[in-house]
Amino acid sequence: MTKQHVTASVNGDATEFLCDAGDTLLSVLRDDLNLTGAKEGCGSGDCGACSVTMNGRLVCSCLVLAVEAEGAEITTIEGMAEGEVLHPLQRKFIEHAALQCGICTPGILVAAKSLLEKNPNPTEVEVRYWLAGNLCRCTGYDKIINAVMDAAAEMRGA
Amino acid sequence: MQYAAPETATQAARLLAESSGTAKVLAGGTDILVQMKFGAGAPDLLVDIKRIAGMSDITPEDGGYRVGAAVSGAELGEHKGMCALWPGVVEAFELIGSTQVQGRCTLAGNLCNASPAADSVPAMVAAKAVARIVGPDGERDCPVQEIPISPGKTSLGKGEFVASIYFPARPDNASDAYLRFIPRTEMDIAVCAAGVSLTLDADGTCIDAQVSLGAVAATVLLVQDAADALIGSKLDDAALDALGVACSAACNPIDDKRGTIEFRRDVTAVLAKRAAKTAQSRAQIRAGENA
Amino acid sequence: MALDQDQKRDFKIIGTRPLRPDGIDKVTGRAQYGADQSAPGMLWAKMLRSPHAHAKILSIDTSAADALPGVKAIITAADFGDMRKGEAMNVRDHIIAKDKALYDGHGVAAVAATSETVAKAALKLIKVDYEVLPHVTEIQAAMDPAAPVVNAGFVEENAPKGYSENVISAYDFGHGDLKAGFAKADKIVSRTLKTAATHQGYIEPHACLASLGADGRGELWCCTQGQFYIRELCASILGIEESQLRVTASEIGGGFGGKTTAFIEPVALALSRKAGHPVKMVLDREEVFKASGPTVSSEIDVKIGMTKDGRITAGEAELRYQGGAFPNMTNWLGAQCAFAAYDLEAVRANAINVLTNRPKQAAYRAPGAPMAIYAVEAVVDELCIEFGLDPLDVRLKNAARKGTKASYGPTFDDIGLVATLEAAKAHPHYNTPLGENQGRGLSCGFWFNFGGNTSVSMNINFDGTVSVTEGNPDIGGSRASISMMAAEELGIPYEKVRTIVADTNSIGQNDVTDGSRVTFAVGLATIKAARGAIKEMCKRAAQTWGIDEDAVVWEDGHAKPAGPNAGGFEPLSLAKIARKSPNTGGPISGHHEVNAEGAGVSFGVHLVDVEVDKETGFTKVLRYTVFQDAGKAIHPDYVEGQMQGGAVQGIGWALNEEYIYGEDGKLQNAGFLDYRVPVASDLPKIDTVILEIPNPGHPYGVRGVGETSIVPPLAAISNAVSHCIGVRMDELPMSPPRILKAIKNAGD
Amino acid sequence: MVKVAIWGSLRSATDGAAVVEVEAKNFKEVLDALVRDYPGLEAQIERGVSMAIDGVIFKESWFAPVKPDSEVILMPLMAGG
Repeated sequence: MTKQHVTASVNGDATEFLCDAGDTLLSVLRDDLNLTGAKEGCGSGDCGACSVTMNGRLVCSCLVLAVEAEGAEITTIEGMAEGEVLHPLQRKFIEHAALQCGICTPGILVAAKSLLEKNPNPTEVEVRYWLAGNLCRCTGYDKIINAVMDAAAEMRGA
Repeated sequence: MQYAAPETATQAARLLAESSGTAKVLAGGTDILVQMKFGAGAPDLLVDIKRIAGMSDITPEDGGYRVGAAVSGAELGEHKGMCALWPGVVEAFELIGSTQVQGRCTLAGNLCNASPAADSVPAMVAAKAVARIVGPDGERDCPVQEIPISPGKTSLGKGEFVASIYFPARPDNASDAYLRFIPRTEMDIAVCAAGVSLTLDADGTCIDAQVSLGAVAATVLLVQDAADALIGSKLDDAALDALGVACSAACNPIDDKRGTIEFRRDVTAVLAKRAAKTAQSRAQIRAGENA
Repeated sequence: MALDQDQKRDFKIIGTRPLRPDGIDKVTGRAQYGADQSAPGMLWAKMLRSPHAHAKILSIDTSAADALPGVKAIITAADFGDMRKGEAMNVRDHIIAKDKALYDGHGVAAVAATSETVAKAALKLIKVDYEVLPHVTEIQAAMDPAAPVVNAGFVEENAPKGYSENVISAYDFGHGDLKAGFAKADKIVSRTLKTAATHQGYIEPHACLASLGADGRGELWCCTQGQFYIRELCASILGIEESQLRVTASEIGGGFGGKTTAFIEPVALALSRKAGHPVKMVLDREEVFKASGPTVSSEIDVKIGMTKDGRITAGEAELRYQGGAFPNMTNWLGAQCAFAAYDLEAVRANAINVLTNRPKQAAYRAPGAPMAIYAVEAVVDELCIEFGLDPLDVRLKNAARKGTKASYGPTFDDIGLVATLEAAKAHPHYNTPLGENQGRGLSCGFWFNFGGNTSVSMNINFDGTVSVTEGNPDIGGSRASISMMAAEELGIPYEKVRTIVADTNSIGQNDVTDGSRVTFAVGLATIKAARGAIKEMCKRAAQTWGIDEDAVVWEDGHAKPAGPNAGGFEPLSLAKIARKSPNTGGPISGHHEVNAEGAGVSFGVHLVDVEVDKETGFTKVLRYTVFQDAGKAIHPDYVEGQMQGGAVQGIGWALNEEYIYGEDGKLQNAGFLDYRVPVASDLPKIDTVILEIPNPGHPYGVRGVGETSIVPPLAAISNAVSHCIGVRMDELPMSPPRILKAIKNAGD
Repeated sequence: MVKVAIWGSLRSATDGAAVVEVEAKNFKEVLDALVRDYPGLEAQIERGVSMAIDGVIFKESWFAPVKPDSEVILMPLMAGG
């Protein structure tokens, strides 16, 4: 089996890796680049735990082949905080107790950040629909929605 | 599995044609990667068409739009022209999967996956959309409706792939709508679905209509009796009832884990009626805006 | 010991909402879950699974797979030795099929290879010769005397006669004269209600990293609700000594009862031992659905008699639960819970346990209770409608309270049901008018809550901070709650305490994180450990001052002379005592070991408004309020979180979640696409009202809160839908085809 | 003597009695006495039983005290999720 060579930007860093043609971006992130923040909850695009952005678009990294990342800009949960300064969404998730087990949290944060970049002032309903592809089994979503709304308000300077 | 990312459509067609094993086209990958993991396994060759010029473009053409085979749901939803001209197609496409899936899924992929429950296909069929197919022998155009022939199977020949889908121009007082039924609010496969595209005359009478149904037969149905029920009417209750009866009669559904035959027959009629009303109201608004 | 003699009611930290200690790790992706660790030289394990629901395994040929480059070990059931009958043997036999495959997805062989790809390729090379047997996946079919026998040898001496060998036991509870009770009723309603099997649906699939040497020494990293129980199971199944196997619980990505037992760990350890390498094993989602531990499906006959003024005169239920191919305790727990919310003179509930060709059920949040209480609460609701009575008034009239002889036997001490019902009645939600096509429903809920074996140790560090070591995985913020209780008792700031979850060799034995026991039992042990440390610190202060130990008291984090007679010494803070501890006798610590009893039961009431689209059968949940007795809410955010999360799991159970088996005995919906858990856009806000009726068995009054919240949604939503459409729904989930059919049938 | 309540499906071992009296001062002595006086209960006691004593459920604590006037209820082994 011949490995494919891929060059991509991951969280702003130029990154090279070798992969099999059938490897998913998720498996390369986790097993080769040691970025284990993205989780495999389903492997079929139904749970959102592996959410990352690719060239600015929110995607499930389990539904992207690693070879497709050639030349792409990938951002993961590990790229969200700046050094020791948390992103407002991260801070609000802790403040609002928007996580219990936390396994869905990285994916939800990546998805929520993507929403607020596109729509800084979403309604609660818009947040719920945007995040419909991110399953959380612990919280009933209530505190997650509160945290996203509060972070959005803070980021707008409201 | 071999992976190839050719830069021209001709190369892609040649790779597909010359492959001795199973060869598949990769656009958004939202179906094929799931099949690779949980279904049939990996094909021998995967041809990624996203590096071919034009595949991610939405181009005005003769008053309509040509949508490249790699345009994602998110991109189409951000296109003001398509949203104004074919809102039913855009809403059908945007119903597929999550926000994450929208970042990747494509109309061409939804079409060529040939699922009877594909959301965008009934809307495209009602829109009389035409697929441009590239193959080893060059290009050809084919009505979208003729591409899926049975669950998982298409009419595409060896080496052929859909490169773009054309949505034609339409009069100002015309519009479309798509509705599907799912048990949750998101993330499900359609249990049944209806797309309605119609054109009104100046006094609001329906003069042209297409009604398509999804997930109630092996392929998407285009129901002439249902269209006839609308044509000549102002979508009064009698016309809508006739539409519902025609849709239920046209269904040939199955019982499965997602729904029953009876449920699909009944709810398809409900959806068709609701979609027709939405299409009518959109056409009226659009006519008003363009007047 | 049930009554804590030193109850504390005046709190500084308890009841506040500090930030959780694992917050930053979990929002940055740094937290390490089951699949997130790797080891040098690590192999990947995959399992070959039966495609048949029931089949004799005639032979397994692994030679071609063995020959595949990169394959390092292959095991089958033959690699495990003989063992004593009991739960560990059942766990093993559920993981890997012995003589026959008992369900679709039953493990048959496992491979460890240098990559996941090679391991998967090897599975395809293993040849299994099956003789397919007739299968049975549904309760009625399995009970039929002519049914194929799923798994022989489990019939108990009290099993009901006249059925197949799949009917293995009966457990009945109750008291009073049913006949006399029903004779007093103005109306009796009898009904059979059904619920589908559901799955806990934790987002993290089972995962572990195992390393076991030929000398029987091993390390296991895994996502589990109980590292000690995993150690016990693995040691027993592999024939190694518990002391030699260190099990470390990873961060856990949800459990809800489903991670209280083993599904992969013994296999990974066996492969590691055979291959001589560490082995990582991670299930995919399809395997999780097919081969972990969903809950039971049920059929429940309920008969309730009521007078026209709303007094329940008698209640009777027969519960038939199937929980797969092995025995379970869910059935009797269900029978005990069915009527727990009511003060009844005559009551009986009998649980029948039925084996089927499905995976072995595991606990799921208040196991057995949701379906039993659903059935009872639906029939009570029907009687309320019959007599035109307010459903909350009827429940208040019949509510269990202090002194009630519970339907499962004991007499209740202080319980919060009446207060919870009264809170619901006074809430604006109950009094808001409904719109067209809308219905309102309510239900009571109950769970016992458990205590159990618990061990906590606490170090007073030289710098004046405190380290707490406990042994229960933190499944919903418990490290925060435990730190809060330690800080409260010691009188120091919350930030000065750090609580960690230790591996099996670093702390005494702890039961599984189950039965909503952690905040209660670990909290209790933490408080007692702190009291031990305080006693020592008072002693050090007394020695420092040269006064009697009895003359020192502990207040606000300081040792103080007990009174003017003790002497005029400056109080010594915890930090000062700690700093001088090398001079005063060495390190100071506290610890407590207990098999904690006295867990207080918890009642809840849920109120829900729904809207049904009568043309499609689609149900939208419009408004939802949870009322629950928490005893004392340590960290209210996480109490609310338990109430909200349980409610939403119950909503899923009521409306859409179900295991669907085909005629071929295969699971049809082994993925999140068609096993439909609620998504964010399906739901309204879940409002919460916490009641605090202290548990007399805990120093701060804590009751477990994790489980009760999944119990009421089933009936609350069923009742709401039934009111809305004017037809009694009697089967869950109330998927749109079922609702539409009920509407149509009523119209015909 | 202590009165011990026996659940329904076990009463075949107690000649139908819902309550039996045994001489015992704690959880373990209750079980020992039950096995001695009603051998038909042994199979279930081996599988596991818990006991509610004066309203408090004891899962397995042998030395939980039982008074002559205690309310004692035999229960199947209790565990949760």
